[in-house]
Amino acid sequence: MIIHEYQGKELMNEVGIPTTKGRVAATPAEAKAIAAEIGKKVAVKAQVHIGGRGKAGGIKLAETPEQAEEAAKAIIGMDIKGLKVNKVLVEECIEIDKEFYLGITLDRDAGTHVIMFSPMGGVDIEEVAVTHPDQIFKCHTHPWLGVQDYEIREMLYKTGLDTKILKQVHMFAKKAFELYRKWDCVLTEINPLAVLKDGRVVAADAKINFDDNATYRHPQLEAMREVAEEDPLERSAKERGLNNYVRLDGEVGIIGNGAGLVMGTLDIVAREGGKPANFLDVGGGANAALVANALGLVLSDPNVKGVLFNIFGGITRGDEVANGIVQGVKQVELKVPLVIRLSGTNEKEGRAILAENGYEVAATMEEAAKKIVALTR
Amino acid sequence: MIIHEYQGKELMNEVGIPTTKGRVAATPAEAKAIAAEIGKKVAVKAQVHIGGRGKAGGIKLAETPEQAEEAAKAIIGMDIKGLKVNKVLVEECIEIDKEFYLGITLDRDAGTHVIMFSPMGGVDIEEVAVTHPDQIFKCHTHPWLGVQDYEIREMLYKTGLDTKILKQVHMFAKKAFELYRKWDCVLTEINPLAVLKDGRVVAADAKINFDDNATYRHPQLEAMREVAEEDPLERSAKERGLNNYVRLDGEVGIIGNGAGLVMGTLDIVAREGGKPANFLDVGGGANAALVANALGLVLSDPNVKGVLFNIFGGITRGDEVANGIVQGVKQVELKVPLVIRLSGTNEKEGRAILAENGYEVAATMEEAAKKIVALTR
Amino acid sequence: MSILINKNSKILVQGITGKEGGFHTRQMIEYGSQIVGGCTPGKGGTTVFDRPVFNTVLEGKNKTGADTSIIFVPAAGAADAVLEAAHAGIKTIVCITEGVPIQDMVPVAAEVKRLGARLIGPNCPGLITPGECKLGIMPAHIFSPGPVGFVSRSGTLTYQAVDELTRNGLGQSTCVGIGGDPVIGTSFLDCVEMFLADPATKALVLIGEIGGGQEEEAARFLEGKDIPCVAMIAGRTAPPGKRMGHAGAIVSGGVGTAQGKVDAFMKAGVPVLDTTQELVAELKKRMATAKV
Amino acid sequence: MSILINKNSKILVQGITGKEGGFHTRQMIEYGSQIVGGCTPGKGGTTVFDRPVFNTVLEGKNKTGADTSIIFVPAAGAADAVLEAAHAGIKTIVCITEGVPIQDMVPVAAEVKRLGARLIGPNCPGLITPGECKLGIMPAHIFSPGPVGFVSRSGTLTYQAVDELTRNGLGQSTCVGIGGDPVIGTSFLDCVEMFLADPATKALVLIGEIGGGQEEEAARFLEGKDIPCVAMIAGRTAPPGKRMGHAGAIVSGGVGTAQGKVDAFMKAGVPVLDTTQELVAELKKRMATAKV
Repeated sequence: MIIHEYQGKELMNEVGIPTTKGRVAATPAEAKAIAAEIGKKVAVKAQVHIGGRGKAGGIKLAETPEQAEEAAKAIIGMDIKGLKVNKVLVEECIEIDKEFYLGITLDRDAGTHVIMFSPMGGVDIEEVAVTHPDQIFKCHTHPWLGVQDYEIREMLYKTGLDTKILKQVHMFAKKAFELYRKWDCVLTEINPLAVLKDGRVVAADAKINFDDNATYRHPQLEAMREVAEEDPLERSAKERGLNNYVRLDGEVGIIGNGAGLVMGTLDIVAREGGKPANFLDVGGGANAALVANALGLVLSDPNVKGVLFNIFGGITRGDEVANGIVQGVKQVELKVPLVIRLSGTNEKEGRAILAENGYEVAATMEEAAKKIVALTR
Repeated sequence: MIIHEYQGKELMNEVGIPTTKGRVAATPAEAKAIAAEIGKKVAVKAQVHIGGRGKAGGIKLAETPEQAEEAAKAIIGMDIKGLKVNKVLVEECIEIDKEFYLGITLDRDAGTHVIMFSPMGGVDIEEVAVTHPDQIFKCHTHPWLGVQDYEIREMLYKTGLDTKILKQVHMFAKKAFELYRKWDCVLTEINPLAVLKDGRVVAADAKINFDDNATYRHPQLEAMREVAEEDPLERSAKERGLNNYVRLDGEVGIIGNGAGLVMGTLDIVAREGGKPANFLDVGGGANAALVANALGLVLSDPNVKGVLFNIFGGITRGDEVANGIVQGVKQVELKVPLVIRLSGTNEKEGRAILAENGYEVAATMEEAAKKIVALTR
Repeated sequence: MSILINKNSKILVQGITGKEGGFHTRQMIEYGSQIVGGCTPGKGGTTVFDRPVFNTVLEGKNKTGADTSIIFVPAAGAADAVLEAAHAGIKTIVCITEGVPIQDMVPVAAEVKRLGARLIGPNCPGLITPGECKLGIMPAHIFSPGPVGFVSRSGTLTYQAVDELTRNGLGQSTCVGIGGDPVIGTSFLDCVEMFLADPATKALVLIGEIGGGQEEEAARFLEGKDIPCVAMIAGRTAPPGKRMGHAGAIVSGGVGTAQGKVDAFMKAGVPVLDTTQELVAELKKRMATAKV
Repeated sequence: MSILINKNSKILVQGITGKEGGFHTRQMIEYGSQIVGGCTPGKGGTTVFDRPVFNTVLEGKNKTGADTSIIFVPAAGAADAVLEAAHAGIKTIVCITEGVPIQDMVPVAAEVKRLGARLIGPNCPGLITPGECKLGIMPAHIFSPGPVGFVSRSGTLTYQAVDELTRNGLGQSTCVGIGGDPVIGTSFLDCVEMFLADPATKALVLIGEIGGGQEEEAARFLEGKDIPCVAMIAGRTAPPGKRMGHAGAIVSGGVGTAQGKVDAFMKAGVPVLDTTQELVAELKKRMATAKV
């Protein structure tokens, strides 16, 4: 789960991380009022779950409350890479002296969380990682004890930066890790961590992602979820209990069980010349109702010209899947071709149910992929 | 640092541990109001930092708000083992079906915290530990990871109690440990953990002690410190920055540096036939001001008939101690004999200062002990 | 021979009284796996399929001599179940459960390693030594005994490939599904090392996925080794993750892309195939050349 | 010979730029201890008494080859300093700092043990191998080289007893003040075992205190050993703790009283004396009988 910059900054303030001063506005009038309250030049920033908003015109500066109102009017309702902007963050315009980067995420190869710092922060940080890898400093946190002060120091003193600044950065790193742990994050990122001309150090941006497997421990997160601007199909997927749906831009609907198998299916459909419309993993042990839901979801995508079911059952049982398909088709009007591949646990029972209902089952995954690509071309 | 039962119950409620319903009252009128609010038979319990309040008449039952008022009138102001009662806890009178014991403290030999549970809780738990050691179940918590659910289960399923009850006890143990960790406790104790006739399980008492070395992390604790009922000399010690003072009931004032040396001094004074008036360790690196404070404190005890200084300097420097003694004597009227033993770091300098000011220094600890016992007999 | 499990493995099922636990216990027993008991707190003293149920793993281990366990408990309790097994002295622990929070697994995976136990998973299909012992949720009928060691990060893609192997007459020594979660107990490299030390394993199939660097690690280890080996990488056409900020890209330092993995395998002389059909055909060819 | 430290120990001082750290660094240098540098975050690149100061222990260790450290940092940072030293590969770590929160030390003491490092303290005076190396805050002039191994939980009572030993012509191999805190890195037993393995140590003095069971543990170990040994227990007349609830009494199971410790030592043939004078007199007698 992801949240907006303004929500991330609220969580940061809660653990004591100073951020740029500001508040969120849903209307131009609110933006004006906040700008008046701040009482100086402000930045009006689109709150949208996608990068590159600056280049898309989603950030505007305003000298006066009236200008802030105008800016908000221009940004709210704007379409940025297919997402509609519903809110803007109005915050003090800052004069940046230096831009650092601070990020925390899991290092899967190390099996623990890693804090990363760079004195060369800002928009081009990924490029810095490639061109100046020696300017990315890492601190692998203790797997049992969590981050220790000495670990942060060992990272920071390698930068050669001034001690006074480092003591401040240390505090940011420690508190950001506290936030990361407390909220079961998979990402906590401050870029830029800005040293201002007036000497303050603040989080000028805030990007926080949560571990979807752990949101049950944080019921407060539900209130922070802003469904209005999510992709309607992805939202619909969640409502149907399908947590592993990603919309893509092709025309072959794909449903399978297991991330690997679904990825493999995407790969083979692509190789045969088709373009997948989505990634949808119904997971292990899917029952008929969920399978029916999955079918309904994929068919509700207007781009879909055909659906490929690829099931190889382990926990998932063939008969449940077959029943789900039959059920799902009954609930919608099936206007596109359906190709089914079904193997594994209770394969015979599943095939029998499908045969009874007049569906054919492809012998292999390759055959199924070829068939659906031919049918949707 | 210790807190009262009512404060302990507040902290327990905060982490979700259910306790007997009730509130604290400082006046009989308040007690009456609380009893009326509870609306049934109540218990009025003295809030005092000492055990055995029940036997001393510090707990009374009351059928009506008027009786509760009467009971509070009797208890507030009462003297229990030398401590004055200032507040009472008025709480619902509970009908107990079973009494368990739950306690968490450090097991210094194991080097980690231990959760202890007994199905034979109640006032005689220490006797149970001696007569039925097999009825004390222990769970040594993981030194790095903190207590794990399986550790609690391994402890609880040994009791043979009913699973439904154990699941509730599990919750108490887990939350009590959360409280213990969160507040840097050295003791969290629920005795009895009461199974009521109406089926509820509640903490019917709450005893919480904090690690004095960690109170700096918990500024909220300061507000919970009730100095009014502490021993006035012990309170005065804290105000003077002397954290290792314990008042005893003899007449030989003892000041030394290092817990071991002070204990050794107590031992030898006792062996020579004297009775120590206090234990006072000025700690490592005491400066002159602190030593002067220590002398002032010990002399302010009306029982003290003489003072023995026993200093063997490591961090503590002899000249600082000597200056402190000289300074301390200037600040008070010295009416009792003073025996000084001074060795270790800057011993020569210290002895010179004392000689200049007309004090004699005993050659050995044994000689010093003999001298002060003779002078105070 | 085989790795990790065989017909002598004595298995406890953690969560044996649950729906999935019960279903797969029956299937494992039918396969011939030596299930010696199960654990469910509060159900101690009962039996499931004539096997005793215990309240704790420690009790179960002490009373049955189990050395292996398989975990079907819900996600919120899975990390605790893993640690319980490791502390009780279980040596091989398979965690089937999916959806375990990352922050639960980070300390637990490290602690299990410290205790010298072997964790497979979580979020994995388990492992199987065909003809001897099934410790997982895979459909048994697609497996057959033979010389191919098999490691995979994906459950269902494993079935797909194993099915293909068996149809082509290539049996398996042991098949391990190491799981697709970001933090898992046993890596590709761990399995490859064990397979190379196993006399019964004469060829290898590796099924990887995009993300992380364990395929690369295993590939580097395989440089210069002369065992017939083929690989597949799922997710070559998957869109780059939309939501990982810069940190994901920086932490990996460019490692984890499909192309990077393909390059690493190619460098080690391990061909990377597009489909399971091609994978098995290539392996067959290589095994014939190597005369195994 | 000696235990833990000698003239070759290469020492880093953690907190060298502080008041106490600086004072005792000078004293250690004057004694002849090989202080190779110090650490204070932010003071890297400066020097103290001509020794280089580093920002981190890791850097200090890498640049000086230090194998030993002594910690003078304030209580709030002491546990972190211990862990920093252990993770940097320092083998013997002395933590002088008093007032370290218990919950900081529980995980750190366990982790240091796991890493194979030796922690002495916290809240201790340190240790000294007379004539070779002083790694602590004890007044050096009371010590003298010789055959007596010395372990104590109390700082100042140690000085008292050592002073007595030296005045009576009994020098010391190594004197260790293990510290009085509830959680410490090195126990009585650890030291006794090391002393028994040290050819230069021919007699033992043990200074205990009430509370905990480590004196009893050491006493049990000494049963049947024939090294001349005497003990003292401070706190025999101390009032029982007012504030520990029932838990303190239950957890100890009756262990930790002065009488219990005396009984344990007596059972092992180790006399427990009342004063340091009597202690040294008795040791002298026993050493004469044993002809050491």
